[in-house]
Amino acid sequence: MSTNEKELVARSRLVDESGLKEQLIRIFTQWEVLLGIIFILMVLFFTGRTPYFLDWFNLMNASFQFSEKAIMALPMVFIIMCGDIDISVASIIALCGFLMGMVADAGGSTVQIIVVGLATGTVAGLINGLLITGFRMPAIAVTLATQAIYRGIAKAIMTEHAFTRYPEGFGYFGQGYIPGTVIPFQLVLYLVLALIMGFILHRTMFGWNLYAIGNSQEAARFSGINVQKARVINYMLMGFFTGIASILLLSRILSARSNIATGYDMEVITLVVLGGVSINGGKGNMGGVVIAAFLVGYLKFGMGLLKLSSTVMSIVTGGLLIVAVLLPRLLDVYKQNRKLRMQQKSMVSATHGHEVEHGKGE
Amino acid sequence: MNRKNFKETVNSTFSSLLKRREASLVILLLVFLVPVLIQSPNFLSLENLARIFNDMSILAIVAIGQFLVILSGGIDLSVGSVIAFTGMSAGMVNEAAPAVPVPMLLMISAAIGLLMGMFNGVLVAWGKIPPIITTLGTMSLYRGLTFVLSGGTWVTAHEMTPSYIGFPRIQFLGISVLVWVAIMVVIIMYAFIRYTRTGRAFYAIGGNPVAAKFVGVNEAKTRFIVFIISGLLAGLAGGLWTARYASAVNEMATGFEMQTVASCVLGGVAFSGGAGGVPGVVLGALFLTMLNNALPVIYLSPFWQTLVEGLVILIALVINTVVDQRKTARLLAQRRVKK
Amino acid sequence: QGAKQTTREKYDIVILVKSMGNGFFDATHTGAKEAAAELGNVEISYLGPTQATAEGQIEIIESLIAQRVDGIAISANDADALIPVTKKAMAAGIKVISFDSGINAGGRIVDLVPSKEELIGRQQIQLASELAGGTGDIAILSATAQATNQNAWIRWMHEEVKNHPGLKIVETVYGDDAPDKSYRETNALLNKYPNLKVIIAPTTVGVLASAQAVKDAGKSGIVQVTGLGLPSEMKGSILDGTVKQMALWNPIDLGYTSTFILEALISGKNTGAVGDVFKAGRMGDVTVEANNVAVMGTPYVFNKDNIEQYAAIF
Amino acid sequence: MSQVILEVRHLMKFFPGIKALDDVHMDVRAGEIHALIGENGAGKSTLVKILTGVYTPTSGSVILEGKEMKFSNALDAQQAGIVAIHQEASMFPELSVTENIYMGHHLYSPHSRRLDWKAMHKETRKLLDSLQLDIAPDTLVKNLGIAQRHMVEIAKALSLDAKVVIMDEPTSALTSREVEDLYRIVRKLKEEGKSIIFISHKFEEIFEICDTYTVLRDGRYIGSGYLKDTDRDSIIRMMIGRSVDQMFPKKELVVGKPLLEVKELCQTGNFTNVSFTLHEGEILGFFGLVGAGRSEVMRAIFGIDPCSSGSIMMDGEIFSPSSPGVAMARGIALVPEDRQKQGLILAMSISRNIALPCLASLSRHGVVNRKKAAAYAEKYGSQMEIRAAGWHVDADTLSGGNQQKVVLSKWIGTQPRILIMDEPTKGIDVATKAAVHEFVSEMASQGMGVILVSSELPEVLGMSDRIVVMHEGEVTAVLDRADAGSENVMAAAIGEVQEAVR
Ligand SMILES: Nc1ncnc2c1ncn2[C@@H]1O[C@H](COP(=O)(O)OP(=O)(O)OP(=O)(O)O)[C@@H](O)[C@H]1O
Ligand SMILES: Nc1ncnc2c1ncn2[C@@H]1O[C@H](COP(=O)(O)OP(=O)(O)OP(=O)(O)O)[C@@H](O)[C@H]1O
Ligand SMILES: [Mg+2]
Ligand SMILES: [Mg+2]
Repeated sequence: MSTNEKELVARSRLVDESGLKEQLIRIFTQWEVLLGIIFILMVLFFTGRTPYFLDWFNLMNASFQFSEKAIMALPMVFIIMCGDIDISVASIIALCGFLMGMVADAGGSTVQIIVVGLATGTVAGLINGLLITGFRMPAIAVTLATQAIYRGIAKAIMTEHAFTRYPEGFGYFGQGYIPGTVIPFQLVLYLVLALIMGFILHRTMFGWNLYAIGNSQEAARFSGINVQKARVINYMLMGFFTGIASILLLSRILSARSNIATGYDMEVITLVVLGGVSINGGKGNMGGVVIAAFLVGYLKFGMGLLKLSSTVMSIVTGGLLIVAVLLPRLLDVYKQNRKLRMQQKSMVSATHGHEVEHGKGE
Repeated sequence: MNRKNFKETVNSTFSSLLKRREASLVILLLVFLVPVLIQSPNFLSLENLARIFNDMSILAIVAIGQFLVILSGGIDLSVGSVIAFTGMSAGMVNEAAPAVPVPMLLMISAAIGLLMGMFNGVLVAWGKIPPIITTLGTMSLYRGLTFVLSGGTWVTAHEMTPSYIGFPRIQFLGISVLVWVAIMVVIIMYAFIRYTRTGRAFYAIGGNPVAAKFVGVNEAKTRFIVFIISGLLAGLAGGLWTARYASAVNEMATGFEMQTVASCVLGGVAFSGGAGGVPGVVLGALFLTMLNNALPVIYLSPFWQTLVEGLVILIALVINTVVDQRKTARLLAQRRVKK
Repeated sequence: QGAKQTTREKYDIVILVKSMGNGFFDATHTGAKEAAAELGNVEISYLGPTQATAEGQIEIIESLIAQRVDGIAISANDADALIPVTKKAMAAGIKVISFDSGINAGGRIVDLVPSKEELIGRQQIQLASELAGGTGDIAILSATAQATNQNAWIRWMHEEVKNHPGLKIVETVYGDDAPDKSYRETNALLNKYPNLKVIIAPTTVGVLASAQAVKDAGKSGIVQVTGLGLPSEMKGSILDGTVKQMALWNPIDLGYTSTFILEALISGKNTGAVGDVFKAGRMGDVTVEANNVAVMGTPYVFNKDNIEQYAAIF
Repeated sequence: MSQVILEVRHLMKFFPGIKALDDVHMDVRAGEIHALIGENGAGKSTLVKILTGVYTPTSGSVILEGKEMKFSNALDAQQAGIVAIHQEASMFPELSVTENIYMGHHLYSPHSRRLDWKAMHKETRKLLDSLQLDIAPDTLVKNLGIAQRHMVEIAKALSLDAKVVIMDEPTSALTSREVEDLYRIVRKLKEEGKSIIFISHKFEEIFEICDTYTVLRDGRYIGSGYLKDTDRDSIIRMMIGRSVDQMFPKKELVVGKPLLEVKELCQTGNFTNVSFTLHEGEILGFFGLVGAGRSEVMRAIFGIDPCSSGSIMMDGEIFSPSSPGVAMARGIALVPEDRQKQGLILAMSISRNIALPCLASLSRHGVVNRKKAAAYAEKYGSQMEIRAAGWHVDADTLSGGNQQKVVLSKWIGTQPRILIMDEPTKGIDVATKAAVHEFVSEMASQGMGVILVSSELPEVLGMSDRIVVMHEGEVTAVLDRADAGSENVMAAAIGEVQEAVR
């Protein structure tokens, strides 16, 4: 064992030898750091271009635009972490919106509306989860179908109508501020939820198990983890959080239609991926996703301030996604090649030594 | 001895027919046709069939490209945007240079699609970015570029040449050119994946990328080719789309990627990669098109269309999965008994 | 807010449309620019989401609030969903009006409608009645199911059809302002209703696509297509006879008038109260009616004889 | 003496941070069977991957028939005449046997540029026949058993008409009968003048069929020679730098009271009427041919798959393992047979892997105590002497043997009362194997009930207190240590029913 240990030390030294430069590269190839840098650059850019960007009130207000999607991104992290995906979330919003709108229209109280929203979301998520785990069907195919089904229900029953009557005070969730401040209620809610979900992912058994499941469902099962239960819970959480998002959205626009929130699913997935969660599961963290939510949110807001057209925005977000995923990968390749080159260099002398020995042996 | 052999052959031929993934889809399609035909006996009239084939052609072309990507273990979410960009390009070229002959026009749009697929392919194959992320990015990128290209304007029928608009409508042997193009694509792609090494490589990298490497399949190159083909077919479809609908607008084919994915799902293509076939995908596209065509016929309000479509996809999915699992389980049990 | 006055000597007015890349709205932009040139103290921005959603418009309005523009004219994707955010904008001192596709009262100061909804709806049926010779089946191909303006017109079409005992509206379908969907929906209509006489498509994309579908089905002249369409886009179909006549107001005038109204509101010349009269340049006077709605006039009818002339303009 | 056909000179292969191969030499002659020997992680598989063009070497040369080779991919190597049966599963489950054999080098029909499926099926039929395999060429590989899959891999290697055939642990998934078949094939290849590089951790088979050997240690060349000139002990010394004294350190123990009683357990299609009893402090060996259904029985006891009938009792109480969690709560642990797929979370750190099944006891109210978890992992990991660059490295960078050690650590940590080990020494080197055996004895002496499923007869005979033999899903014999010999155990394994002792 002692020789082994020496060998180990030697090997590990080989890795760390290069000092500061290597360390800097390591830090800067970390996803969150990279995102953080992009974020700061973005803030600097917009601050230079428009006086309205670095304005406390504006920055707070801009969060209305992304809180809902950011909230949905939280449980989406869990789902993608497990190697699953959910492309039905926008449709779940439509379904929740429809039922909440109907309850409101029938004179339901705020509490009743909220309960309906959360319950509908959770049930819709549960159905996704049960279909996926029960029949062992791929998540993307199942949620492709439920994407049509959930919105389809809202469409079939609401037809072209909208529900626009809501009780007094319902608008607070999506439009209100924490009393006495300019901080939107939504933003605070998001940060609280992000803390909770981050804690669950990184500090609890459930969260640790998700990493295992994402890497190998079978091995996780053989380790005593109830994989299917965890996945169903994920989908229920997704549904529940989508319920929250739908309450916020409905409260913000006070109008439930069947085509509400179109395209949200892809935006939510983009946030998660941009946040550094591996689409194949098993890798990533919550911090990155939170940064990504702010990054994309303020990027759009800043471009809006510059009156850039939505076209430019879609090019920028699409490009950003690709660049942000490509960049660390290229840096990684560079890093590995450097390491190999250095190893090679350090081995040249040693190899020559060996050769001599062998010459003798043969 | 001989007789036994013969019987075995017949049995195995028959059961291998039943075993095909497409079988359950065909059955589902028949089940679905019953109420439609009761409601409207001439649903399967030649005239209506021609309409259905016309409607499914573009879907089938793009769905086959999508199929190859899914087969190799990926997904292409950018096809809708590629159609928009190439369709817009074709329309604008036609408007600016009416002298350019139609086949040339289609080649231009296919070539542009190929380039866009190439971009996806480079990112996936050598950038090692997972396909779903790459194409999620290029989906909005290409859509944005479409707006830039067109400056936000439309190209409408009277700005295009009659020969271009007329092209997909030309009848040949009672079938429109649009359908002929689709038939050709189907045949070529079927032969391509069945009778070429490259085609088999798609199955290899989708089924087991590590093993593929062991037998010398170049994974990066194969992935690249897959995206090129998907782009090429989407580009071709873009050129046809503009002609068929006689207009090129910036939002064209929004959400079309989901239709192509749905065709593959219906056609029994495995999302894990490495399994599925062209016939299934074509059937899937046919089913989806028939569904859309049949709903008005059975007097279902258009508001119900999304719901019914979703339900059918779900049912097909469940049937596909359950049949497949049963089959595997039965084979395993049989094997053990035989031993 | 004080800083604003010093940095900007021109009023910052935004034309916010349903979605980018729509010829109709591009024409309103042209009109707005024309008005800006006449007024001299106005700067126009032209914005819209990539897809016609209320959420997309809300996002844009939020950023407009943040930069304290002076006025916004909106063609709304949803009559209600925009109200909270436009209220917020108005509370921040921004003058908000809607045009073309309105926001419900409370969410804007004035709603500028190209023509009375009732007029438009009734006119569509009258056009159809002429084309059908007074009897036959009519189908409607609308834009999205949520479109405020289209839905209002369709309600009036159903009213008007009661005055034409020979006519019957058999179905309303939605092409979502997408050419391919509109085309297929038309096909389905042709297939389902063999006795169909007229298709009314009160949206440019719809009327274009259904004209093409009718042509392709070889039913030009058997099934008539009419509706509301931009002359420049419809020229082809009108000249070849698939669409004998259709109507529209001038979107240039719409953008032009909107700009004048906003300028008057911002500078305090007008308040937008009921009975208020806006001076709108070459368009003359526009009066605010009940519900703070300002009306421009009857849609103009286009046919073979006048299409060339207007196609060159919008 | 025949001429050297394949030479390896000064071969180096670096992975970031790891020297997998460091100046390796090897000479393989025509018509010989050359054993490549080394501990887990010595670099054998890496060498194979370089020889077959899967990896490119950092430096050094591969010389085939006097010509220096530069393979850019596996196809190049195949065409040059080097083929391999790799250690990892390398099949395409959704494709047919024919296609698995011909993937990468499909046959074209002579006159056109399309693939000739008829010819390929025909050739496949021939190959399968020559291997006496009764499989239809169009069977999908996912419907084949492990052993059959292996035979198909062999058929694939044969189809290429290679000069050098490399077999990386080909026997680790086979049992006696298939191994005999394999020997037959290997010898036949040898007679045809082909060279075979044979990698194995089983000395019996190395000495039985190989002629020459090369030993690697830590990626370095240690020595080579003729097997007839050497013996097991000296090879072991070359491999690990010391000798291994005792292979089966079985402790004689008093067997305690019954712990686990399985009665008439059935699972449709997999096994029927399996009954046995496991006592405290007992090592119960399970022997059988591949496909005998041992793994299925173990999976059922651990709650992975449901049973159709029968009963399981623990401590005299009926116990129904509805999920692994339930089984674990009762003190059952399973070291599964496929460590890569079932045993480990490959992309997770060693320490997290070890802590995984025990997270519940390492957390309060579901919140993990991270310090405790790290300490825990280190404790059990160092007990098994895992060799790695650190506890934080991912399990997939470890060699097979070290991976197995991680799996073992992971399960000792749960302090089970019943430890089920399914092929725990499959593919691991002698030193580790001895360590595992040592460990098994130690566990049993502490009163744990151990079930040792193994396809290696000496291991089962050497380690077990009693041996359960299975054949085609049924128990054909239960033998006491004293009564068990290789003949009667083998006889039971191939289906000759013996009187059950207990
Ligand atoms: N792709 C890789 N990346 C990094 N390290 C690797 C890689 N493949 C192998 N290694 C390392 O190279 C060394 C040699 O591994 P190799 O698989 O060749 O061992 P082996 O002799 O085949 O062992 P075993 O008998 O367990 O199969 C090990 O330390 C292993 O961790
Ligand atoms: N027909 C089959 N199809 C697919 N996999 C099979 C089949 N038969 C056996 N297997 C797999 O092969 C492996 C060995 O088979 P099984 O578990 O039945 O036998 P065993 O007696 O436990 O053999 P081993 O010695 O490998 O443990 C298992 O992983 C099993 O899942
Ligand atoms: Mg190995
Ligand atoms: Mg087994």
